Amino acid sequence: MTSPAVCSVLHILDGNMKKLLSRDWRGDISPACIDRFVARVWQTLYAESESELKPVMYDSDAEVSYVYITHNNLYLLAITKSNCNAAALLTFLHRLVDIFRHYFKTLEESIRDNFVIIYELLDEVMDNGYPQFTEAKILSEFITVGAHQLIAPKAPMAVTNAVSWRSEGIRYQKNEVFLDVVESLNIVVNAAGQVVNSETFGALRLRAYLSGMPECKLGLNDKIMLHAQNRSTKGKSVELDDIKFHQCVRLARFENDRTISFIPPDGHFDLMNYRISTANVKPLIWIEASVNRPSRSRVEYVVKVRTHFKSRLQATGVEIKLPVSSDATSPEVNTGLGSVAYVPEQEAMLWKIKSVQGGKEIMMRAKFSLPSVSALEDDGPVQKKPPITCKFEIPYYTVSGVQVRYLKVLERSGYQALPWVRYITKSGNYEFRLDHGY
Amino acid sequence: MTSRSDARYFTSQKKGEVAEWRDEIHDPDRDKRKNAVKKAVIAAMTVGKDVSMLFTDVVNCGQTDSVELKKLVYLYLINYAKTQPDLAILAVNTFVKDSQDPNPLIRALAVRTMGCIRVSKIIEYLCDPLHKALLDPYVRKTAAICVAKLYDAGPEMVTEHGFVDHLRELLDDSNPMVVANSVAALAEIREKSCSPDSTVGLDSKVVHKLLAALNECTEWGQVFILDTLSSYVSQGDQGAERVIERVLPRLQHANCAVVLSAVKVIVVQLEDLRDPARVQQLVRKLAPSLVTLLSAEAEIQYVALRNINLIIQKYPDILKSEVKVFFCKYNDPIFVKQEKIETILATERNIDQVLLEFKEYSKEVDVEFVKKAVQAIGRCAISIEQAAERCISVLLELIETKVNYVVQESIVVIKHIFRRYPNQYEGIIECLCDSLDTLDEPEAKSSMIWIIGEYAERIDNAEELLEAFLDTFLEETPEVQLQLLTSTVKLFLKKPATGPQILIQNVLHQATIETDNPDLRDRAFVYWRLLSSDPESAKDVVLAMKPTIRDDLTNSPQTELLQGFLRQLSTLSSIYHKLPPLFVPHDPLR
Amino acid sequence: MSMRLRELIRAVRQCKTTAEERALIAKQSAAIRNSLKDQDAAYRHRNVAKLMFMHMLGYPTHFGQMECVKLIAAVGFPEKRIGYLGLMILLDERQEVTMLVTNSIKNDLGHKNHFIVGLGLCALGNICTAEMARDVAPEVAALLASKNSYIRKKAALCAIRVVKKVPELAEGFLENASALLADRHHGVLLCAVTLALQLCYVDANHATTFRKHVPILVRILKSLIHSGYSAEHDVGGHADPFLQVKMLRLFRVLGAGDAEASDAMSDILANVASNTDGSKNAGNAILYEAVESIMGVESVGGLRVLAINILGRFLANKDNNIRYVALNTLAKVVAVDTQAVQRHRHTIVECVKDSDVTIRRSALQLVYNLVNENNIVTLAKELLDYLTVADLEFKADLCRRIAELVARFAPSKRWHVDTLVELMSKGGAHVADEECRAFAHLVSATPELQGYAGRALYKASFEMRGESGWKLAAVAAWVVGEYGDAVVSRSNRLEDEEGFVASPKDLVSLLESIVLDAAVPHAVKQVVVTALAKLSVRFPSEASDVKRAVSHATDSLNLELQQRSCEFIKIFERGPSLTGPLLERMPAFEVKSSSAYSGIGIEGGGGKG
Amino acid sequence: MIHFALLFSRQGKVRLSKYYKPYSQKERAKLVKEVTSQILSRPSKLCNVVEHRNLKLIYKRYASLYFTLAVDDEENELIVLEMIQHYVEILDRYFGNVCELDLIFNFHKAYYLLDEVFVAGELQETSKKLIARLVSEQDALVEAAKMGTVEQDGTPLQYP
Repeated sequence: MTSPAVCSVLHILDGNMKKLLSRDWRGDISPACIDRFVARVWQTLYAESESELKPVMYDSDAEVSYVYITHNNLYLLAITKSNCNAAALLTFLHRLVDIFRHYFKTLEESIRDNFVIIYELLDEVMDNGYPQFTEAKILSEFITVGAHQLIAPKAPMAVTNAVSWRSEGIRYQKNEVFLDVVESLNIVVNAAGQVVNSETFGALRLRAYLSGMPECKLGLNDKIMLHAQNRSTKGKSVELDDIKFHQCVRLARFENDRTISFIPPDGHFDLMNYRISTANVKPLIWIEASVNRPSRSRVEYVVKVRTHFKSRLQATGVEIKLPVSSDATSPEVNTGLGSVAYVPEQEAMLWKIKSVQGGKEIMMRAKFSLPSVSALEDDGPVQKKPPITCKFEIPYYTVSGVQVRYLKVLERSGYQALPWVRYITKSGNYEFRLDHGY
Repeated sequence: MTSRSDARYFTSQKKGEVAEWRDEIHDPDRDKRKNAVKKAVIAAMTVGKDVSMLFTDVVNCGQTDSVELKKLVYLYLINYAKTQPDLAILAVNTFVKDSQDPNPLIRALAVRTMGCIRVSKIIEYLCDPLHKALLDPYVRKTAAICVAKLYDAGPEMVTEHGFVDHLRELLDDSNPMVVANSVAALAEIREKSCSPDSTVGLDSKVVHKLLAALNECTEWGQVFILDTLSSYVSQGDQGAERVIERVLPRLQHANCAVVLSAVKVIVVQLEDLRDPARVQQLVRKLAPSLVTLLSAEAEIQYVALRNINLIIQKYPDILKSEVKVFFCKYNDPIFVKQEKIETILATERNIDQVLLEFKEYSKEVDVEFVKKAVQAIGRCAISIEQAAERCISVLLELIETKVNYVVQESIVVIKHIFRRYPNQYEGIIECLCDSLDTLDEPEAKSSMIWIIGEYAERIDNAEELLEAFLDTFLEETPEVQLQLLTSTVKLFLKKPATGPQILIQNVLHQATIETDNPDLRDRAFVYWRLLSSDPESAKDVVLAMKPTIRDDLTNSPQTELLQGFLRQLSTLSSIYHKLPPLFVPHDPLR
Repeated sequence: MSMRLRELIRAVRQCKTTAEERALIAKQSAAIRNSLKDQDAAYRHRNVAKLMFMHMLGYPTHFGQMECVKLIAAVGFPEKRIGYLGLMILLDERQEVTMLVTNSIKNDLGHKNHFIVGLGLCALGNICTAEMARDVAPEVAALLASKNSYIRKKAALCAIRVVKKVPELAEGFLENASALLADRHHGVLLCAVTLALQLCYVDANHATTFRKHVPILVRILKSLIHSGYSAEHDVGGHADPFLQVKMLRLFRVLGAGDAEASDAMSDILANVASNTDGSKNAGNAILYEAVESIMGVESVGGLRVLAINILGRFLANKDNNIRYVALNTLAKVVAVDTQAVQRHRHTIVECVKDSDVTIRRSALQLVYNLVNENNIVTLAKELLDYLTVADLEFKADLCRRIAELVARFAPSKRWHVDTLVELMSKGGAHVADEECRAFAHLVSATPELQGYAGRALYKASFEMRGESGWKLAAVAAWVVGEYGDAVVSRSNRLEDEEGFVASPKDLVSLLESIVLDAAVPHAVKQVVVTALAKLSVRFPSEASDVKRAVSHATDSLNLELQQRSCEFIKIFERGPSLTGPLLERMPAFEVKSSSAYSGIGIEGGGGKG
Repeated sequence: MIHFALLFSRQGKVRLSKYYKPYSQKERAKLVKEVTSQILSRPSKLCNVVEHRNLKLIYKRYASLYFTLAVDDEENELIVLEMIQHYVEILDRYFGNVCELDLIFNFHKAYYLLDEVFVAGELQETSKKLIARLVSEQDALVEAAKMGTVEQDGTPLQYP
């Protein structure tokens, strides 16, 4: 049996593992545990392997579990004694980061500066170790930064309402909904030029500026959806491998008749995420690279890029990152299109192309030297073998062919809302493994 | 201790902070007061400085209409009440007053904080406000949890006041947060109670209520409800079917914890379904959600992978066609990569691609990860007979890299393959013998020694090879010593010539006289007695065929244990692959 | 254009996160690499300074190592000064680049400017390799006789490194080192004494050479103490305590094992020990060294009493540092004068519970040394109680020590057995294999206690499941297997042994449960399988249960476990005619001999059976 | 013998490190981490010695800075404490009321001073006054070389 008591104590540590802040909910964890955790992390950082470092670790001497995430340079560590729900606890920690980010722009420095407000938040988001209320937008309605509160605030209705994500009484002059269909392409290609994995993640991003408590209904060209609603499946329809909805969507309803109905939160949010396998789709941008090492201290690269999409489309903001050795010296480059720069802090050459049409092929050559003295094995940086990565955007296009058929908004006051829809495809994790030749 | 005069070097002035704060706490200016309390709280809670001497000063600040200041005072209280219970009593008045405040936010704050202060004298004052707390939903949801806190401090108080029944009533509450927290509180009480079912039974009526609440509940509430449902034993096929039907839509929830808890409930209920076709159908429905979890944050992926690992042992076909999602990305953290490798199920169809991936991983920099990759190649060989040869050739390539830990791990793995397919691949033994000198890990050494003994008749210089090890016999680990002993015996039985005879005398002497390890000595004496009494039966005993080793090398749990783990999906237990009693300290009601 | 050093330091200080700092350094490193490539000598100085700063922060700087070599080879003092500093910071003896500077350094050792000679000596003293040491040894030895005191002292310390790297070079320094012992310059004398000590460490015979100088050294030390106040070398009212301590140490080395030399220095030792003021740290440093020297040389009893009294005072001191050195020194002294130390036993045992881990560690060490046959029972109890609360890092050592002491001083065999069983229960995984084996030997050598020990272990192991009980389980399995018949027998029950009975079935089922427990390590299961096999002979009635238990392991992935259990199953098939002789009681342990084996025939069989 | 010297701040930032035995960068990083965290976690009243592996760390705190010398078992712990004090007083004399910033921006100067106090892990000179003179003479030599009043190698120019 699972105890819901997830979290006994939460610590926030900085990049050097110094404690910035802690909150103890259950008082059953020895204060020494935090030091034991820190020691454990440091130990693995100097070992040959980091494999002992897991987000969930058991300490058999103290009989506690450490559950933690890292965000930028912060560690958010929860310690528990029970057999708690780890997925819930980790999700909660990530949600906490979202809340902090909603409140403060940059995280690491803000923790100490906003000590009091963070404690107030922690008091509200968790009680007795159970996650409570984690909607950043609603929280910021009654926990505010630095306000002089002469009149004690009241908890907004939303906190205890069935619709916990939206406050009542919202008013807009002009009622509008903007809907972006954003697809990102994840692809891994091995050094032999074979596609190892390719999948596409789609998101329906909504920005809702609607008055009152609007009831919305969304229709897509999803095959099963059309089928369930007895619509003709003529024309284009798509099959999505998996769909996830924002908590505002009525899941039972969707399960019944595939209708996506919801009362949206105010402002922007991801209404729906989906996944499709694109194993059979030709990668939109293809990269080939060869490495040549004429001598111990010389390295030469030849990179070839091809665009595999219709020529009326454009890939914009293309950025190809070619990893090079951390001690590379004075690179020379030569390219047909765009600009290339050596970026030592990323240990890479960055090739930027503002825009490129479909059906093109472009080349880049780079060479550089390495120092005559190489680092001793123990002294030098570990020789990692990073892949070539690529970023780009292709507007007005989706890989999956998903289309929004309608977005209806119904509100008691009966206003007309205007829906706007846009489509775009982007690179996600887009990597080509490289044979570095050492 | 060094003399005080040294303090003059590198000094920066700093004195009497605490005294300063005390003055400020009594300052008429409210902002100053607030700031001073804030500094004291920060010093205590972050730097670990002892500011308990300000206790009375700070607590007196609690009587304020500034919510912010009040919250700070309460924080201070939580921090010190445990070490200074007598002082904590001084705060009771504030608590009692606040628990009757017209503002629900303040009332909830008081109730919440009192529950956190696990000082029995304070707890006594808690029951009364708790009863009164039930008017406002915001306070109610706080009070529900407070019952669990109360139970932790004094279970008898909870029984006395009938709070458990209260909680059960709250399951019908119109407010979803209240329902969620009541579920959580009940679950904890159930967990802690000696006779859970008499206190908080999970009967079909309660289950029905919970299922109904699922649709309206907050995301965390859904997690609490699903986790509670996962321990429900449904009454047969139909009961299970009904639970599954109501839970299935949760798979579409954006919150990964909701999804995984839903998976757990379904997997548990599947046990009660009689129709295998229906089971198959439902299992197929789980697959997409499990795959999508692999695009969540890395830490969640880790939990998902550990869980998928268990699920595929029960339903091996569930992700058969999805092997690619387990291939590693460059930026995956090591803990994710490792689990991915463990989860990749190779089949005859995908073996070539899988092997190519494993080969790629064996070139990474993280030593343990590389070893796992090599082990994974061995797993392929052992589970897919047709692929064994290809696997071996990859392993031989790896041995040629001469990277020490890769070579050693490969030899360990090849030994497994030899055991799985006796007398099939000994052609490669010669290659293996080339790296004999570089072995320094006991497992690799003993694997190589086993290979020499097992195939002694086919290795011309087996005698020479073993002899080289015998020089350092006494410095070896018991694992290597035992293997040397057995392999020398095998060599002698297979080639009873003078050379092996000398070797066997040497090893028996060292193992019986020169060592102090009783186990090794026992082994050697048994061999010695066996060889001297009846060499023919010795052959029969020592060289007999062994049962073939099992298909998988992961030490997969037995069915019963696996079933136990599946009931623990998404909990720590499912991550450690250990049942809770092995890691949860059991202090029955302290 | 490239940043100045100051700007770089400032920029690094402004970085808010490590990632930011890393990026800044990466950019700066790339800029430096570019600048190095241009071979611009004007920036070399600045580049090396920046690299040193980056190196201190832990970033790679290998690409700039050659620049140090170039700077050292330059003519000017400013270049050489930073070049040498860079050499010592960015490189150490492991880099081959170091070899490239040997020639430059050699040249610099002959330079007319003494500061440049000093730079060379300093660098050699800090990072020279054995190869370099050979190359420069004659020059260094010659510089010991330099007219310049600055060069003499540096040469003396440099010689220490040379001798450490290549001990056979020591000979070449002896003469000049001896001459230096009469030097009037404090620094030179300090370095000379240090060198003399090093030469003695390298080869004890060298002490003979230096013993001749004892009278001079005694005179020098005496005049140092009595010459009155000299501001330049005074520390808290003590005349050059650094030099005093070093000289006292040399006395210790020279006096050890030589009555004549010891005699010559006894007055001054007594003088220092009784007249040094112990109110300040510097004074206590001298006293502490004097005590060590008195205990180290062939001194008379009176002097020793004086020394032990000082330690007694130290132990009572409030200053933790003083208590710490007292505990350490008493640990060394205890062998010489047990009685005197025993007097402080109570204080010492208290120190084991001190809040300072350093004190705890030292006190524990001293307690070990303090144990003898008279106090073993009390102290073993104290130590076993301490074991449960001791720092994790202490536990393994503590277990080893307790076992060792118990083996040495146990008043009775039974107490020995009881104590070790308790040790294995409390020590859990911290008990080393050696201790477990030693216990098996003890039982094997004590026939009258074999049944008793087996019952005690059975009980302890039954109560202790889980990871911390595995060591114990293995030992219990071995004893129970080997002496099963004695364990179940009522006839060997000890007088006041509690009435507890284990049947053959109990023994087998305990062992079977271990085989079935997936969490138990293979090494433990191996012992258990053999024990089971033995029990099939000890209790023929249990043969079929044993066979079942052993067969659980026949498809094990673990090589040894599978081999062993399969063999036993085959052996069982042959019946008692084979199992009997094979598994009968094993010969008692013999004293381990280191002599080479002499042709034991296979026929020997070791078991006369 | 001294194996290494380490000067670090309350925040664990290294201000000076000198190794008299070869340690790889990786070992150094590990060592620094272990040593600083071990020492920084000690309450002020405890003794100034901690054992680390087979070395003794002798440390002394001056306001926000910690000076640590790692020595072998043979050394006299109390005199090592005096050595630390000796070096600190030398720093103080050279910089004139030394503060942490002096060490940060003039770390190379701190090393020059250190090299006059210790060589080969052994104490070299016990006179603070002499060390001050020696280092300022060398500083002057550098200045002079820059001004061109001496030969590059330090020989005074011959005036006509």
